[in-house]
Amino acid sequence: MPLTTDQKAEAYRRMYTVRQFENAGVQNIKRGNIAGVCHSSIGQEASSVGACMALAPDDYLIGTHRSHGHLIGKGANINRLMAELMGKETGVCKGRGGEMHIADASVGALSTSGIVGGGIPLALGAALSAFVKGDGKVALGFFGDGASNQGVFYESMNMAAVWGLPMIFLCENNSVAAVTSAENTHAERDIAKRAEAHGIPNIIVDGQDVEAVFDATSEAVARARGGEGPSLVETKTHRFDSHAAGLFFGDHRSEEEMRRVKEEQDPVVNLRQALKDSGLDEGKIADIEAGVDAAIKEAVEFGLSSPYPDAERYSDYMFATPVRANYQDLR
Amino acid sequence: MPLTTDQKAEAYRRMYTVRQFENAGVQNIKRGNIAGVCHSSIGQEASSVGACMALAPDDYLIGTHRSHGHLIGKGANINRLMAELMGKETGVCKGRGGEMHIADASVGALSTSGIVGGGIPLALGAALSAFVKGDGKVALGFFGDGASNQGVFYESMNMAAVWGLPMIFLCENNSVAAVTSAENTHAERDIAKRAEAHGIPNIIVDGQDVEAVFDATSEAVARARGGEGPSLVETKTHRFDSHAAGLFFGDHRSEEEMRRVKEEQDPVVNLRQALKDSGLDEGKIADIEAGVDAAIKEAVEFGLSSPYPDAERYSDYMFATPVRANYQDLR
Amino acid sequence: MVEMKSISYLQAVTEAQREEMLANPDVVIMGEDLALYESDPSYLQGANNKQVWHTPISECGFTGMGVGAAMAGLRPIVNLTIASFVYLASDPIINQAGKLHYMTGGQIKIPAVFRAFYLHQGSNAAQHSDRPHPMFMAQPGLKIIAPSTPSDMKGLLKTAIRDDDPVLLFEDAVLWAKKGDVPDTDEHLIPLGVADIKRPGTDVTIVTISSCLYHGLKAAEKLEKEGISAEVIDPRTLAPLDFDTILESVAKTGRLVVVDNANRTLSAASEIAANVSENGFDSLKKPIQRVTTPDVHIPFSPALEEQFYPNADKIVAAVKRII
Amino acid sequence: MVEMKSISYLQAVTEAQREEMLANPDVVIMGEDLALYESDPSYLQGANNKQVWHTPISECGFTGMGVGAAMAGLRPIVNLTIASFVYLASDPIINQAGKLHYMTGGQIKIPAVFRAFYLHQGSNAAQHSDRPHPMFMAQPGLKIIAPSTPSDMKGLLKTAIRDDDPVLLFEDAVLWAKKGDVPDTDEHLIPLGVADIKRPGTDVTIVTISSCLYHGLKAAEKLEKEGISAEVIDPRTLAPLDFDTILESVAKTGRLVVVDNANRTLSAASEIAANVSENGFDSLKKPIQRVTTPDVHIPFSPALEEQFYPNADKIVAAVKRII
Ligand SMILES: Cc1ncc(C[n+]2csc(CCOP(=O)(O)OP(=O)(O)O)c2C)c(N)n1
Ligand SMILES: Cc1ncc(C[n+]2csc(CCOP(=O)(O)OP(=O)(O)O)c2C)c(N)n1
Ligand SMILES: [Mg+2]
Ligand SMILES: [Mg+2]
Repeated sequence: MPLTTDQKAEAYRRMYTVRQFENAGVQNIKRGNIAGVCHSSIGQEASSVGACMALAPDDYLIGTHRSHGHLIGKGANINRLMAELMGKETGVCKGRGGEMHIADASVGALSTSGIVGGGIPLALGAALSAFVKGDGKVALGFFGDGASNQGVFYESMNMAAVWGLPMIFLCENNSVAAVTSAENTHAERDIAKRAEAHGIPNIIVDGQDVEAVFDATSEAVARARGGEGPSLVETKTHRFDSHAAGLFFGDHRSEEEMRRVKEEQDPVVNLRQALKDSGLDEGKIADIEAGVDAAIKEAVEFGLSSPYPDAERYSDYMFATPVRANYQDLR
Repeated sequence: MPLTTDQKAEAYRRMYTVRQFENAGVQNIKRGNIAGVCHSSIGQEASSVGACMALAPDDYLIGTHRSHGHLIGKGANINRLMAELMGKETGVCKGRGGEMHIADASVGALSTSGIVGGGIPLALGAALSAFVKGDGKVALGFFGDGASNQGVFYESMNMAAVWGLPMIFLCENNSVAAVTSAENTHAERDIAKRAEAHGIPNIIVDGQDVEAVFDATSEAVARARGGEGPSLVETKTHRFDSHAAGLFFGDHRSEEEMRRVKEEQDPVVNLRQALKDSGLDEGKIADIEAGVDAAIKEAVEFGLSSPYPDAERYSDYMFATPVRANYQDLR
Repeated sequence: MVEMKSISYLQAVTEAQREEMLANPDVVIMGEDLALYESDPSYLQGANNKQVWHTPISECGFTGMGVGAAMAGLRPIVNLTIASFVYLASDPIINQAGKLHYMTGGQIKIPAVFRAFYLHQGSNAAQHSDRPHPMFMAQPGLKIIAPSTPSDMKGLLKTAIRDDDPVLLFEDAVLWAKKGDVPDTDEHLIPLGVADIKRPGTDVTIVTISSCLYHGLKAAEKLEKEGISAEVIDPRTLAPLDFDTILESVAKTGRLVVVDNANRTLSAASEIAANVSENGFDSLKKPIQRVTTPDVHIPFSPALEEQFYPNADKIVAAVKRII
Repeated sequence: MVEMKSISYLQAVTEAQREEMLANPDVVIMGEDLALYESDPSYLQGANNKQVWHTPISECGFTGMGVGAAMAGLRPIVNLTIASFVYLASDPIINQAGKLHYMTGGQIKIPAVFRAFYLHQGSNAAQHSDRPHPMFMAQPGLKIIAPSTPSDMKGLLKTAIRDDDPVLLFEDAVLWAKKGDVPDTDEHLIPLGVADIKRPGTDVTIVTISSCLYHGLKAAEKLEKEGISAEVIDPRTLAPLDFDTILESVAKTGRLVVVDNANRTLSAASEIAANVSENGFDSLKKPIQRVTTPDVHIPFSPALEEQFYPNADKIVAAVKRII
C-alpha cells in the first residue's frame, strides 16, 4: 500500500528530525555539552521511521543503544530527549539513563537496551502482555545485525512462534557492529533466514526506502494484530557515521565506499527528491524543514537551559516502592 | 557405507553394555547404593553408540546430563564409571562429579554438562583447539531437543560455520525434556532445520537404527576431518524410561504409547535380530551378552567394594595449581 | 481472630501463587516443567490458560520475557527452578529488571518475581547445588526474600507478588515438606525488609539464613542446657537487610554468629559481619563468627558432602569460641 | 639487573598478551572488536592468524568456546570487554570453567583468562559501569586479579596466562593511560595471591582495590601532613586474597579502612571487613570502615555520578572517624 503524500510528508518530517537531532547531538558532544558519547543513526532514518510509522501510538517499542531515531519515529518529545542526552533533570529519564538508555513510556517506548540483544526478549514480554491482556497492542523490537548473533534472539523467536505472540522482530542490518564487519561474524548474511527455522514469516527490504520499510512492517503489524503471530522484517541499511561520536573508532568501510553510499543512498535526500517528484512543492518541504530546524534549536536550548539533577537525589528511582534505605551512603 | 558384521557385533556389544549399565544403575539406585538419581538412556543406545563409533579414540566428545551411553560408546572403563555413580574414590571423577557429571579424558570425553545446553560451546571450543593445533581431531557435542532451545546452540552453530570448525552437532531428539513435550516448546520440531539458517549441512536419521546413525555421523566426521567444517546430525529417538530413576516424574507419554514404542523400536532388540538375520549365530551373540553381563557384574562389585573418598580430602582438585588455601574451613 | 492451619513450605509457595493469580489476572507464571515445583499443580492446568506459560529451556530468553511482560503491565512469576541455573538468567535480572526503574527515571515499573531453589544436599553435585543469593545481594535494585517457615514463605511471597519492584525468591528445597502454622486467610502479608526474632535470648546473637534457622534453633536449645541464652534472628529478607534488628540484638548480647549455607567468601554472613563490624563494633565483645559452607564446590559423593553445611554442632562450637 | 622501562597500564596488557602469544602458540585470544582494547593492536592482525578470533556478539557462546578450548589444550584469553557484559558469560565461567577441574576429579584443566574492564566514570550509565568482581569472588574455583599498576598488570597477567586454572582479570579503564616502570624482560612474573604493601605505615591500614590505590596513596600523603602514618596495601589478587598481609598490618595499626569501587553491599571491602572482624578482632581498636560506591546504580548525569566513587577525601574522612 503506497504512502499518501501526507504520510510521506510526515515521514519526511520525522526522518529530517532524526537527522537534525543526531547532528545536534554530535555537535553538542563536540562542544562538551553532552557527557559520554552519541550513537548517531544517520543513514538509518528510513528504517527507523518507516517501522515506527506502521505502529499505533500505544503499541510497544523496545530499542537499542542506537535509538534516538526509534523514539523520534515513535513520537517522543525531542526537548526531553535532548535534555536526557545532556543529563538534565528535565530529560525524559530525568538524566539517569542518558544517551544510550532512553525510554519514553508515554509513546510506548518502554526501554532501549545498552546490552546488545538484551531488548529482544523484553519486546517479547511486551507482546506477551498484549496477548494476555487482549488489548490489541503489538510489540516491536529493534535490533542490529550484531545483536542477531545473541542467543536470546533465537530463544525469543522460538517462543514468539510457539505461542503466536504479536511481536515484530525488526532487524536493522547495517552490516557492521561497532568496528566489526558482519562478513566476519555471520555464517549467513541474511538475518531473515534465521526466522525460517522457526516458521516465522520474514521479509528483507531496502532500509533506505521508507515506503518499503513501512509496507513490510505494516503487514507484520497487521498479522500480529490479527492474531497471526510474529514476523521478522530485515532492513538492509547503512550507518553513515562511525559507531559513536565521542569515540574514535574507525571501521573496515573505506572512505570511498562511504562517500558513494552517502551520495546514492541517503534516505533523507532521496525521500526529499521523491516528495518533489510526487508533486509536493519545494515550499512545503522547506516549511517542514524550517519547522524541524526550529524545533531542534529549541530542544538544544531547552536542554542547555535545564538544570542538572540535584546531586542529593542520586538514589531516587532505585525502587518503585522503597522499603529501607541501606544504600544511602556516599561517605 | 554399511557396517561389517564385526562392526555390527561391536556396536551390539556397546549398546548391550549401555543397556545393562543403565539397568544396573537403576537397580542400585533402588538399593540405595547410588546417591541422587540416575538419568537412564535406555532406548537411545543406537543413537549414542552409533555416533560414538564414528569417532576416533582421541576425538573429543562432550556429553549431557544423560551421558552414560555416550561415555560407554566412546570406550570408557565401566568399572570406573559405576564407581563414579556410587561416589567412590575409584570413580572416573574420584566421586566428585557423580552420575550427571561424568568425564573420561582418557577416551576424549572431556566433560558432560549438568547445565542443559552448556556443553555445546565447550564442544565448539574443543573443535577450535583441534583446528588451531591442526591435530586432525574433531569434536562431537551431544545435546537433546530440550537443549536445542538454548541460545548457545545457535551462537555455537554460527561460530562453527563462520570459521569452518571440525564440529559435529549431535542432537538426540527424544521429543521430551524432563516432563515437557517438545510439541509445546518447539515452533519447528525438526532441529536440523535450525542448522539451515547457518548453512550447516544437516541430516535427520532414525535414532533407533545404529547403522543409520553411524553412517550419518561418519559423513559428518569425514567432512570435519577433511576441513569442510561443521555438520548437524539429528537422531529421532526414544527415551524409554522416565526422566531419571530416583525422581518420580511422569510425563505426557501414555503407557500405551510407550509399550508400543518399546515393543517396536527397541534398538538393542532390533539390532540383535538384525545380527541374526545377517547370519551371526546365536551362540556368538550369547557370548557377547555373557561377556557384558559379567563385566557389568564386575563393575557393580568394583563400585560397591571401592572406598569412599576420604572426607578430609574434600578440597582436592579445587585448583590445578593451588595458591593459598583460604577455603579450607569446615568448622 | 484469624484461624491457623498447618501447611508445608511448598504448599505455602503454591497457595501464595494460586491466590494471587486468582485475585489478579495480571499475575502470570512462566518456566520449565512448572508442575514439578508445586505442592498441587492442578491450578496450573487448563488449555488456553493465559496465566501459565510452559517455556522452552531458554532461561535467558524467558527471564527477559518476564521482565518485558512486567514492564508492560503484567506481574510475572518467573520460575528458574534450580538456583544453579540463575547465571544464565542473570543478565536480564541484573542489567534489565534491576536497573530499568532507575534508568528510565521512574517511568517503568518491573513487578516481577524470580523464583529459584537451592538443591544443595543429596548428591546433586556442583552444577546443581549452588546457593547464589549473595551475587544478587551485591546488585542494587533487587529485593530478595529467603523465607524459612511456611508462614514467612506465604506472607513474604504474596507481598513480593504485589510489590512493584523485582523480587528474587530463594526457596530451600530442604524445607519443601516442612510443615508449619499459617494464618488461614488470603490476606496474610508480611512486609519486606523486616527480620524476625525467632527465639529471644541475651548472651549471643545467632543470625540464620533460610533453612539454617533450624540449626540455629537446635543450637540454641543445646546452649540453653549449658546456661547460654541465644537469640536467633532470621532476616527473612536479604535485600534490603534489616540491620537494625541485628544491631539491636548485638548491642544486647555483644556476640554474633552468622549462619549461611552459601560459600563463606562473600556470603550473606560476610555482609552481616562487615556491617556489624562497622556499625556495631563498640558492642562487640568477641570476634564475629561465620558458619558457612567452605569455599569449595559441592561434591557428589555423600562421603564428602555430608560435612559441608552448617549444622547445630558447628553453631554451638562457634558460640563456644566466643563465650 | 633488569632494566626498567615506562609503559602504560594498557600497554602492559598488550605486552603480556603479545609476549605470551609469541612464546606459546597455544595462547589464543578471542572476543569482540579486539583491536579497541590494546595499546597497539598490530600484533592481532594478519589473515589466517589462528591465535586471534574475532567473535560475533555471542558472549555466552564464545566464553563457553574459550572454556572448551582450554579443556582441549589451548590457553585462551577471552576478552569480555566491558565488565557489565559478564553476566551473559557468567554461566560458562562459574558452572563450567570454575567447576570442571573439581568435578572431573582433576582430569581436566582450564587454563583460561577472562578479561573484563570497569567502565565506571564518564557517564557510561548503569548498563555499562558495573564493577562485578565480588560476584566472582563469591564463586569457588576461580582466581581473580585486579592490578593497579603497569608492573603489576604485566607481571600478574603473564602469570595468569601461564596458570593452569581459570583466572579473571579485572582491568580498570580509568588506568589505561597511566604510566609506570616495568622490568624490561619477557619473564616479569608476579605470583598470584600475594598482596603488595604500596606504602608502609603504622597508624592505620588502608586496603585499596584496583584504581582505588591512587586515592589511598593520596590520602596517605594528606594524612602524613597531619602526622598520621597510613599503610597502603593493594591485594592485587582478589581470589585467593592474601589476608595474611592484611591481618599482619592490622595487628600493627589496629585500624582498617577498605576502599573498593564496587557497590558497598558484598563488595571486596565487605569480605575483607568480615575476615578481619573474625580473625583480627583482637587487634582492632576501632570499627572497620568501608569506602565504596553506594548501593545505587551508576547514573548517567555527570551531576549525579561525580560523587559516587571513593576518593582521597572520603578515605581521609574515614580514617579520621577512627583515629
Ligand atoms: C552484550 C553486549 N556486548 C557488546 C556490547 C558493545 N557494543 C555496543 S554496540 C555494539 C555493536 C552492535 O552492533 P549492531 O547490533 O549491529 O547495532 P549497530 O551498532 O550496528 O546499530 C557492540 C559490540 C554491548 N553493548 N553489549
Ligand atoms: C540450564 C538448565 N535448565 C534446566 C535444567 C533441568 N533439566 C535437566 S534435564 C532437562 C531436560 C533436558 O531435555 P533434553 O535436552 O531434551 O535432554 P533429555 O533429557 O531428553 O536427554 C531439564 C529441563 C538443567 N539441568 N539445566
Ligand atoms: Mg549493525
Ligand atoms: Mg529430550
